[in-house]
This record gives sequence, structure tokens and C-alpha cells, in this order.
Amino acid sequence: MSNGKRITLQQAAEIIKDGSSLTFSGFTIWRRPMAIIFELIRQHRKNLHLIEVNGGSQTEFLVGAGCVDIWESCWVGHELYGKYGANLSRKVAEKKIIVEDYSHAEMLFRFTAAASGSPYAITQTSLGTDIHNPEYDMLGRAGLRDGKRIAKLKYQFTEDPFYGAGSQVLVPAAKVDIAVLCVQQVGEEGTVRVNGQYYSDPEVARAADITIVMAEEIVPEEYLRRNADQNTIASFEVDHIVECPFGAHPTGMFGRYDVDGAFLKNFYATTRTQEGYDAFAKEWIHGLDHISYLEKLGWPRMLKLRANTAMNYSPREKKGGN
Amino acid sequence: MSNGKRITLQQAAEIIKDGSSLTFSGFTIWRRPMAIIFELIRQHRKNLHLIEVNGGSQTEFLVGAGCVDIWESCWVGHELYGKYGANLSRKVAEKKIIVEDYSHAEMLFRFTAAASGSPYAITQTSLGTDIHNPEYDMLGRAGLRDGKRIAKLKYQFTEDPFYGAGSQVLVPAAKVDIAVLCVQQVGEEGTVRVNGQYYSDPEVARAADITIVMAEEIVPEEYLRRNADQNTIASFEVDHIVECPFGAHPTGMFGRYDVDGAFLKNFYATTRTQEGYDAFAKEWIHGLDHISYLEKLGWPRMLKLRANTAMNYSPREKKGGN
Amino acid sequence: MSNYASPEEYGLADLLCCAAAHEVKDNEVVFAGTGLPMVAIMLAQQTHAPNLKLIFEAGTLDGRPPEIPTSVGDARCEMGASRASGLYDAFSIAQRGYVDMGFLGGAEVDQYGNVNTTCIGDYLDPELRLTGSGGNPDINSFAKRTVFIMVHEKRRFVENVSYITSPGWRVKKWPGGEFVHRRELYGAAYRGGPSAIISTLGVFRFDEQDGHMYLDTYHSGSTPDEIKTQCQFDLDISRVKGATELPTKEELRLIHELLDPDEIFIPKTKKS
Amino acid sequence: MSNYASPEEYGLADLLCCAAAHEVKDNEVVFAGTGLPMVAIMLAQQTHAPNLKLIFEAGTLDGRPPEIPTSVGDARCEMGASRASGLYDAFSIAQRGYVDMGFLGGAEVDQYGNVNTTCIGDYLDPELRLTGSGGNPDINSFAKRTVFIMVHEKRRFVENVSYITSPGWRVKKWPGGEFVHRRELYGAAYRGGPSAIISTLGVFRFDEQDGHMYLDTYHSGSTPDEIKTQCQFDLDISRVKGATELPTKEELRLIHELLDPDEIFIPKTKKS
Repeated sequence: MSNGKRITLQQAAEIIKDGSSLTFSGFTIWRRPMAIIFELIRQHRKNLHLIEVNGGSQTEFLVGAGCVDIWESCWVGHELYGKYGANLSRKVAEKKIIVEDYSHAEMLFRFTAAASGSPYAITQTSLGTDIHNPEYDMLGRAGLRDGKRIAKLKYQFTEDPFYGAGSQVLVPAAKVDIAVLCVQQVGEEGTVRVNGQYYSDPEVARAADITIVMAEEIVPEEYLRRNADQNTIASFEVDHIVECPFGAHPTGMFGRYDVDGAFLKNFYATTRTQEGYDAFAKEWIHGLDHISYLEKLGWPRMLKLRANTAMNYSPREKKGGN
Repeated sequence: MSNGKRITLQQAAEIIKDGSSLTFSGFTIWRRPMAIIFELIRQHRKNLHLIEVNGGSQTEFLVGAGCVDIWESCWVGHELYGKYGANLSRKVAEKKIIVEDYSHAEMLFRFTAAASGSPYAITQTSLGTDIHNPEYDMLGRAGLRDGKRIAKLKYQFTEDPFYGAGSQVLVPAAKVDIAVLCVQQVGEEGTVRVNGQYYSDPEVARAADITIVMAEEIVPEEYLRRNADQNTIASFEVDHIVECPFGAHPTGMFGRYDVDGAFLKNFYATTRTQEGYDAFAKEWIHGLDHISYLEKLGWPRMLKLRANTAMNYSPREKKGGN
Repeated sequence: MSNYASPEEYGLADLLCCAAAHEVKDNEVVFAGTGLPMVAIMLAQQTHAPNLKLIFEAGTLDGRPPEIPTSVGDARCEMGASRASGLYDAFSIAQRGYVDMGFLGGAEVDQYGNVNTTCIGDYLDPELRLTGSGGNPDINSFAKRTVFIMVHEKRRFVENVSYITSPGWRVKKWPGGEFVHRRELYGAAYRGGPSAIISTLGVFRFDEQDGHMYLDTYHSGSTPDEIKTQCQFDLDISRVKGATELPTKEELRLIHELLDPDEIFIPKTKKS
Repeated sequence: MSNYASPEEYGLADLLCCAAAHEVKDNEVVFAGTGLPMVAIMLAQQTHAPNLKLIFEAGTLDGRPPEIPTSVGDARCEMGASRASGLYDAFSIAQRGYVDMGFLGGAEVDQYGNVNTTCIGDYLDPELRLTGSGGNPDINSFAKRTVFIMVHEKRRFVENVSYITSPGWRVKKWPGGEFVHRRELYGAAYRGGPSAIISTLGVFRFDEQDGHMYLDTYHSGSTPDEIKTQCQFDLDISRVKGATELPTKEELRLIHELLDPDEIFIPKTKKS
């Protein structure tokens, strides 16, 4: 039983309008929906508000392309293939982007709250740090805290009334328009099976108003339903599905392919200036579609990255990215 | 690599001292650690404080035996095999037990809070009901709200400061001394794999200070670690493990055996009076150990309950319990 | 040339179950409790609502059990499900607002649709302690609408329930306990409330503005006036539309041959 | 008859890594970030702490990777793990108090152990935006103790860090921003704080009462006085115990043959 959830890469990107708030599956340089990211860049999407449990290569590609006005998160970089987010760093220095800093756990609990329908979450993290410096409430400084999609307050301290456990930090639910996921398998009706660490995928899928799932393969729904306890996200939490093999490249995917370290190293090295970014985008994004991108990468590269079935990673890929 | 977590049924029961607060795996009449429950009754445990996401047959057995002083939960009964908790109902009428009522979601979120180290949780459920009637704070009326293991308040209303979403109900974390789980498989080092619905097992295991896992089988740890993404609870969250086949009987276990409806129907019918309970316990609990209990049940009964591997339940068991 | 069953072919439980099934629309996300609600929802799944998404409280999402589970914790729930997990998922999804409809039961109901499943008599000195709330108030708080299935007895349709377990249209505002409209308490979490009480005598609905129950349809064999005498409060029978739609032969076949052949929840009617 | 390596056999990164590994005790639950912390913890796992339980932030619990993962999101993390799940599990477990020790890095540190990984210069007009916090403040807030591994440069050991990303022993109390002891802010959640900063020059610890950093041991090749000049604050060198324990030949073998043969995090030392 299919129900019309299947769309194309282009359609997926078109669902994401200028000014949308957006979040993603994955973790730093793993299972990022890069094929849709590239398509957004090709479609010249503007004024995006990224709200991410953590950032990574997807952030850097979008930020470098000038798609992003606001970034709320805790971290950006390419792990060992790029020490920090050079594009974000440049835009921050140029004051072309608003950055709202939270801690990693705060971001995670903000999504957990949104995913369970709570307006906020309780944590006890990061007390005493500049994350809670009231001067550094950047969305507040920009006058954007309307209490609708962006909370009235960055955070609030309160005391535990039940056990006298002391100061608690309340952080607002992460309200996002669209979550874009990149996973191993999705069923025709939307059931998602993630292999390996699922990071914060279940939370971001449930928190968003619209959830798009891009998968290495769309499989018969019935196949996934034979083992319901191995599935990660329920059918009705997913609005649209896209089949796109190697859609996470250059980020990696458990059981399928490794991170393309050399690609990311090159991206990091060449996009520290805007001119460098623009040249990189001209070569690798604009004028290509997903298939021509794969053709350009070539077979030897992808075969080297391909994961060994028993190990779920590639024993051939030199981890340093050289 | 074993690390001395393995204990016997008797030792498991001995870890649970008089006056402990206690919670369990499972859901109503599924995957309850009955073999340990029976052992607690044999050992005449007293003054227990049960804090349960939901009650079920295990509650009724313990309450009927006079082991329980306080029951905090939302529901007790045997599903279609016994409309309500006759033993609890009798003890309530006789004022021999303190019952603190929450809603099901409140109990679940109370455990979720405890499991994630928060002193309380935020929900928006049950507003306007007598669950929040301040006269019905039974632990408060009994003067037991010390703010240590029992929260100072049953609940608290607050307003959402972030999005103006209105009244929120704050409920205190469920602080429990010991969680006793009953699952299909545990590894030698404590890794738990639950098949089928895991109910609130991950939360109760993490919320408790001591976690005891009784399993149908103790399996080589390495077997479970081959597929880490199919496991339910991490090794270090489990303190003690017990192997006990059919340990959930008369409750059921996904993939292994069905609920013994006839057994529960008989329990419900015969334990509506204390005399009835005492006679039932004399026949089925006292003077037996787990093996003699199984012998008494007999092979035909257990073979009828045995789950079909493809279906995970028994196609032979008449569901009405006749 | 009707396909409706004749009176000797169905029992009250059949009528109840079918009336309840008719409350569901296709493609809805439905949260169903154990017992008759489960049969009703699976009946809808087999008839006009093949694409409904069924959530069981114990942690089954979009389940398609091939036979009726004995309870929501049952291994039968998982067969064909999209995901089997736990209560955290079920309640998070519900609180997040995914649930269109909840299917519930109750022991007592008042004129505002407040339902009691906790105790009969004074809570502090009860005549009878019942099961307790279970997820009744939660599903009822989180879903856009809820449908209750109840046995109709005058002692169950009361002026004030012994204990409000599950919130109706006018509920108690604490700490004082005065009745206010549900909307006032729930704020942004307000999504609706009980949309129907289906009893063994009729189908009752609510005026969402003033929160009062009224009779919508009466089951064949009873009359609005008779039903009014079976309520302790002053039931509004002025808006009654007519008789409740009868079960069809096909619905009866599905209930008794496919869903509940062992008469676990619904007894078969002896042909006269 | 020492097994210690001779100076030409190891590099500073080796010394750092081994000193860090020595901070772990067997059977502890340890939360490690990407990079050198990961190598250090796996070295401990291969030597004196075979039963330590390793948590990776992305969702691997009790992992035993056979080779060094490139980051905590890496598929290599899951090999032999007790459970692979997600961040909710990792952070819930940490906040619940399971974690004995966290292994972290930083760009700047002050005399109280406050660490910065967010930006250099004024936050509102930064010279350089760095990665941001990641889980640094979280692990540091939740664990009973934390160990930081840092490159030692005078510009990194500062009077005041540009931005307190991760809390030390004396932290800012908001809204005013005055420094108070960490214990005062964390209440029941207080479990400890940074127990060591391991830099390329020495091992630094803290007086838990007044919150000040002091030099515990100096690495072979440097002296306490020299180290003092490499700090912008007035480093207490009065409590120094002696030289940092050297890497053993076996530790070097494990690092370079087993854990990081590709020199991803730790370069091999050219034999002179």
C-alpha cells in the first residue's frame, strides 16, 4: 500500500521555502541529507533559520552559499577534516549571520521537548557559563523573540520545588518547520529504520511540522513491519520520502559508506574565503544534479568509501582523509 | 568476560529490603518479574513502597500478601482476566494502604524525569481532573512528603514563560530504590535486549538506584554486542542479573509465551477476600520454589502458552482464558 | 434492499461497537484502549477507514493486528506495526498533537462528559476502588476528540461523578475546584474534548460552547424519553436526530468471524 | 630496568595522551570527546582499565571499538558496544549521574579551569569564531570529574577566557556575572569539576575549596618556573610533586601500532 509520499530531490528542496526554519538528521559529519542541501543551494534558497542539535558539513555548505540568516546550535566543523566552521566563522565576523549559542545537551533537550509537545525542557547543564550570559541573547538583541516560533526568552532559571535540588535551567522547545533526514531505509508508507546510532533523528523528526526522509533505498513497507521493534520512526511521523543512493556524501552512513575525508578536507581548505567557496560550489554543486555529481566523484572513490557489511564501515578508507 | 553480576532468585529478593521503594518492567499483565515477586512473598517482605508506571498482576500479588504500604501509580487490574485490582480495592477500603493517584502519562513522565536526572517533568495532561484535587494528596495527608525520596509536592501548576502556552503541570521525578525487570535476554555483563514493545523498561531501569534484571536466558555478552543497535539497556545500567525461564508466568512475554489467562482469572476470582488470597498463596507460592511451581503448572499448560516463533504469541491459547 | 442486520441478529455490544466505529474517519491517527474500543477501531480499519493509524498506549505505532489483542501490551499488537517501542513514544506523540481521536471507556459520566474510572463513593472513604485512571485522562487531554463507550445505567449517568478521572467540557479549576470550560485550563494544549458518549441506549454529544451533553441518536428499542429517565441529570433530548444507524450484516460478520470469534469482548447473539 | 620510553622515543602528544590515560580508574564510566581524548581513553582501556565503560556522545554506550573512530558519530564506535542509540540516551545517562569522568579539550583555560571553545575576542565582535560548545559544558556539568587535554601556549592559559564555554571551579553567577564557587550554582547537581588540565607542558590540578589551579607535575623538558611564565595568571607552583610519569614503551606501542597507526590524532616520533 503506497500513499503518495514519494517525491523527487527537487520537490523535496521546493518544500523548503525561503525563511523556513530547518533541522537535519545525523551528527556532525554523519548521515547529513547532503543531496537535498546541494539542491537547496542550486535553488538559491534564502533566509533560512537553522536550528540544529549540532552543526556539521551541511551547515557549512548552506552558510557558505548565503542561504542562512540564523543559526541556533552548539557546534560546527568537519571533525578531524576541518577544525572549525570556516564559512560560519567568516559570516560571523562579517555580521552576516545571527548565531544563538546553546550547549549540546540544551539543544538536544530543546528538541526532546518539542518532540513530546512540551513548550520547554528542564536541564541542569552549563550553569555559570557564558551560554547563560544575558548580554549574549542574540535573537533577543535582534528583536526576534516574538514568542511564536522563537521563544520569548533564551532560557530561564528556576528552583526545583519538589526535592530542593537547586537551580534548574529551562530551555524553550525547538520549534522547526521542516526536518530533513537521511537514513538507510524508509518504507513506502514512511516507516524509518536507522541502523547504528540514531543520534537525535527520532526527536527532530517528531519536533518538526513537516518531515522529509531521504533514504539510500525505499523498501517495501511490509519488509520493515515484519520487525517493528527494529524500526526507528513511525510511518505517520513522515510526510515525504525520497530515494537517493549516496545522498549523504560527503558525510558518512553507518553500514553503507564512510565519510569522504579527502572531500571535506578539500572543502575546508578551499572555502575559508568566499571566493574559495564560490569556486567550490561552481565546481561541485551548480550545474550538476545528483547523478552527475556521482559521476564526477567516480567509481574508485565511492568503492573505497563503501562499508564492509560485517564491520559497517570501510576498512579501505584512510581515516585521515589523505 | 563475566563480572559477577549473576545472582539467584533468592538473592535477588534479598536485595529488596523491607521499606524499599520498588518498580518493575512490563505493562499490566506482560513481562512482570513474577518469580521474584513470589520469592518476596515467601520471604515475607514488608512496608514496600511501589511506584509503578502502571500496576498489574504483580501489584495484586504483593498487595494481597500484605507486603505493600504505599502504591503510587495509575491503574491496577488483570486486563480482561480481572476487571480491577480486588486486593488493592480491599486494602483501600480497609485503609491498610496509601494510594497516590497520578495519570498514566504523568507516571511515565515522572520516570522519564528520574531517568534523565531531572527533579521533575513538565506535562499538560489531566488538567481539571481530581488527580489534581489538592484534598487528594494522600502522601501529603499522611505527612510523608519529606522532600527526600518523596517529593514535597504531589504536583505544581506553572505557566509557560516561553511561548505563552498556558498551564503546565509539573510532576516530581519518581525516585525508586530498586527496579526489577523481566526480559527475554540479558548478557553476562548486563546488556539487555527486549523484543517487542519495551513499554517503560528503559526509563525504570535508569531511574532506579539498583537495577535487577531477570531474563529467560543469560546469553554471551558478545552475542548481543554484535548488534548494538538492537539492544535496549546498556550494561552499566544493570547491577544484577538472574536467569529464570518462564519467570514472568502467569504474565506473558513477547516471543516466548502468552499470558496465562486462566491462571489470572482464577487468581482474580479467588482472591477477592483475604481468606481467598491466603489460600491461593498457600497453594501457589509458599512452600514452592520456581521449579516446583513450574512442575505444578505442568507441561501441557506451558506448551499451550508457548509462543509461535513467527507470530511471537501463542495461536493455541484461547484468549478468553477459559 | 438494506444490508442492515435485523434486531435478532445483533446484540447491544454489536450496536455499540459499530456506532463507535462510525466515529472514525479514514487516515486519522487513533489511540485506542483495551476492550470494546479496540474492536471498534479494528472494525473501522476493516471497513471505511483502511488507512487509519492505530496507536496502542503500551508502545505500538500504526499497528495492524491480524487478530484482536487481549490488551495493548499484547504481543499481537506488534504484528504488521510500523514501530513497536514504548510508552514514552506513545505519550510523546499524543502530547505532540498527532492524535485525532481517542477511544475510551468509563464507569461513570456526568453531563459535561467528565468520566470516572477511579472509585465509587467518597475518594477518601470509597465504596469501591476501581482500576484507576490508566491513560484515560491523558488520551482525553491530548487527542483532538475522544469517544467513550459505556454501559448505560442510571447510576452511571450522574449529576456529579465520584471522581473526575478524565476531563470533559467543563472541568474543575484547582485549587478551588469550581467548574470552568476546559478551554480555559488547557491554553495552547486545548485541542477539543469528548465528541461522543456511546452507551447501550444511545449516542450522546456535547454542545462545545456550554459543555452540556445532549442526545444525538437513540438505539433501536429505546426512546429519547426513556433514555432521559436513565440519566440522573437533566438530559437535553431536543436535538435528537433519530435512531442510531444499525449494524450491517457485513460489520457483524467482521466482528464475529474475523475480529472477536472467541467472544472475548463481544458475545455472539443467539439466533432466535 | 624501567619500561619507560626514552626522550627520543616519544613526542609531546604521546606524553599528553599517556598522562591523560593515567587519570582513568578501572570500572569507571567515562565520556570521551573526539580526538586525543578518544585515544587516551582507549589506551586506558588497553592497559590498566579494561573494564571501563566508554560513552560516546552521539549515542554509543559501553563501546569497545577495535580501532580508533574518527569522531563519536563514526560507525567504528558501535563495534562491540553494549548499546548504540542516540544523544538522548547519552545525555540522560550523564545528567542522571552515571559518568565518573569526562575527557575533553579546549582552546583557552583560566585559573579556575573555565574553558573556552566558542570564540576568541569579544563575543559580540569576535576575532575568531571557533566550533562552539559541543558537549563540553554538558559533560563537564554532569560528570563527577573532568580532564582537559590542551596545547600549552601563553595565549591559551589566560586571566579570563574570552567566553566561558565550560564551567570550572569558580563560575559566573547570572544575571550579574560575579564569580562564585561552582558548588553554589549547581545545588544537588553538583558532583565535582575539572580534576586535571593536561597540557603540553605539565599536569595542572585545582584546589577544590578556593578553585585555583596549581601545577601538579611538569613534563620532562620543562620546569615549574618556565611553566609559570607560560601562564597569564599567577600560577601556583608551590604544590608541584615532580615530573610527569613518562610514557612506557608498551603504551607507545599501543598508541602507534594498535590505536592510531595512521597518525590521525598522534604523529609518530622520528627516531633520531
